[in-house]
Amino acid sequence: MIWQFDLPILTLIVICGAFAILVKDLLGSAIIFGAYSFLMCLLWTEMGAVDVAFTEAAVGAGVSTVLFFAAVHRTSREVRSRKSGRKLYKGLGLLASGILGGILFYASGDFPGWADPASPAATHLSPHFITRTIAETSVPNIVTSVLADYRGFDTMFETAVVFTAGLAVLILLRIGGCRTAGPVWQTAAAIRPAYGDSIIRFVTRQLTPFIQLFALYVVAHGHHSPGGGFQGGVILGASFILLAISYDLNMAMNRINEKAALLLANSGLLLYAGIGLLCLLLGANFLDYSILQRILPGVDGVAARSHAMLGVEIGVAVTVMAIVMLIYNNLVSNGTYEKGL
Amino acid sequence: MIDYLTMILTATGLFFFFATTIGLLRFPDFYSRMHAAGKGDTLSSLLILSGLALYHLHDPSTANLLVAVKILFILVFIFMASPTATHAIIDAGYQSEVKPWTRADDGEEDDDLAV
Amino acid sequence: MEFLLSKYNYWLYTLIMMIGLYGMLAKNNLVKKIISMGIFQTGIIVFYVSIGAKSGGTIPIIEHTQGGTHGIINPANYVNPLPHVLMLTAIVVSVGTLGVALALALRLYTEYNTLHEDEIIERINQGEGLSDD
Amino acid sequence: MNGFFIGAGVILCLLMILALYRTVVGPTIIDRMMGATVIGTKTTILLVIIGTIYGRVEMFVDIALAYAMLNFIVTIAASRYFTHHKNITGAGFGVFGRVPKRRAKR
Repeated sequence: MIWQFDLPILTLIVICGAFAILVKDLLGSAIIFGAYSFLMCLLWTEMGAVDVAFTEAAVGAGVSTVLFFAAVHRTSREVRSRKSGRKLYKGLGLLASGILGGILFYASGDFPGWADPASPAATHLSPHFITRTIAETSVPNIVTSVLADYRGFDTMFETAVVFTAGLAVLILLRIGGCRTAGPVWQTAAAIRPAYGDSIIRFVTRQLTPFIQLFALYVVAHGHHSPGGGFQGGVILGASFILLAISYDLNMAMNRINEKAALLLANSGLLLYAGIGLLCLLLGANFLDYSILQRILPGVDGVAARSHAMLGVEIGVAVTVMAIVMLIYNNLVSNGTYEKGL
Repeated sequence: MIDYLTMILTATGLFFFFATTIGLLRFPDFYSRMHAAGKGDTLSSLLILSGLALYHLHDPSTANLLVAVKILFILVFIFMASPTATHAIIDAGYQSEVKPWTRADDGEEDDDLAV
Repeated sequence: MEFLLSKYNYWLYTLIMMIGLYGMLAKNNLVKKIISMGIFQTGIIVFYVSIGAKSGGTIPIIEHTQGGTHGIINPANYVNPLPHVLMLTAIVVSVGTLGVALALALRLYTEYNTLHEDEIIERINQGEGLSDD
Repeated sequence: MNGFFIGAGVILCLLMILALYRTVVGPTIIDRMMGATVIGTKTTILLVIIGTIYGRVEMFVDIALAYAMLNFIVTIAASRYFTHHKNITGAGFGVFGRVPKRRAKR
């Protein structure tokens, strides 16, 4: 960690957080929240948490902000305060956050000093992973090896949670959607038919292949540098979102439509679980990759773990990409897939 | 030698960042503010990133060369993306039918940015 | 002074969490509440990540140079990777929860034509919306 | 040389505080967007500088590149919003959403 950067960035973050709540305009709120995520990513990089920072850069700063824009596009920007009981809610909020803050301020006296190398968290379990990762899995990035191998079971259900979230969005907006009933959300005149900005289209067209190539690199190179399935998947999804934004929704939906996206989401999760089941079939525990040396030619147990991790990361990437696209497409069109942002 | 070159490039870039920020704070309407932000940002990013790329050519090994090339990728990306983003924002303002600021707006009527 | 320097960051994280909790409880607008939830979430995440920080430690990727790959690895040289893994998955789940939360808000907007909590409750009490779906 | 980079980084952080003023105060929503874009560019640079200070810049360049890409996507998305809705001042609701009157200078 670099202590010189710590205080200015934290101050910026607190200001951003406070104003994201105070500003009386949802779009402004979303933009300030995006800046908040940018700064958060910077803070984590400075603390040495590169993988977390990468994920935040992709998820928090990139996709979340676009999702907020999509939701605000379909609803309204206006923020009104309560008609009655305003003081009560404010008082209750202040009271609850004051109690939380008081307890945590009081407890912070017992926390280990910041960045203390002898703190309990740094002395018991983590040295095991730091020293054994290379010998056991031959993957230099400890975060990737813990994520995809030592805690592989957990990551599988993490992917399942993302998948479930995609399904929930689909059920809420598309299947149970109320395209016929309910008030009209927007007058048709407010939407311009086609927005032909050739500069943005041209640049997007030139840049999209490189963004996708970079995403594939992030997925494949996650063993040796920050990155991996989640980050690469989100960037891949974001590249399709970019297409959908700069052209229209149909452009992206023609590339990967709803059926294909759902198939991809399923197959990614199945690839992950399938690698685990393969280990089970070969006679080892679920997701115990080293047994895969029997079917991978010319590979010993250590390298088999490394290769299996790559397969798992690809599964994660495919699922995350499809789900991010599905969520965006449904939010921006309110489940109709007719017009995008 | 390369160290000094890096220092000069970075310092110039920081100066332009400073100028960008001053422009962002002081200019009267958002067209001129975006003018400062778009141009200054791109230029100072180019300067600082090329300085850093040079710094990594310090001892030219393959790994360092790769790092310098990757930094150049960022540079090229910013060089393409930043003007496009500037154009998009300005276009958004233009489509929202915001009138540009003129000297007359600074008089007693002071209704610049009136939509 | 020593105490202040080693603890100030915890206080700032607590401040972030307090901002988030206040927003979740006191704000009227649903999207504002979702943003507050994100702020609360990142407050907790940054607390966890800061537990993993080590002064004098580098990023948790084993270096190829200095014989790191085959030589003896000193754990004190690397930042604690375990909080990073936990929080990485938390961030990824957060995009899922964000999507579902926004979809719910959108659905409520379609039903009641407002994003504000008190108006939605008012309209539910009047018996509007969600009639025959 | 590390001292120089740390100094440059701290200066960038301070400049970010100034740009944050434009982001939180406005007056129009496009000013906020502009401030966020400027903060994003500065952050990209700062990531590379932090990598240089850590001495392992090859790990940080990927993050900076991804960052630049997503910053671009967010900016395009926000600007596309206005081609549909056309209301950059937020129609005068709220304390921080209104257009302030400018004082006469001369």
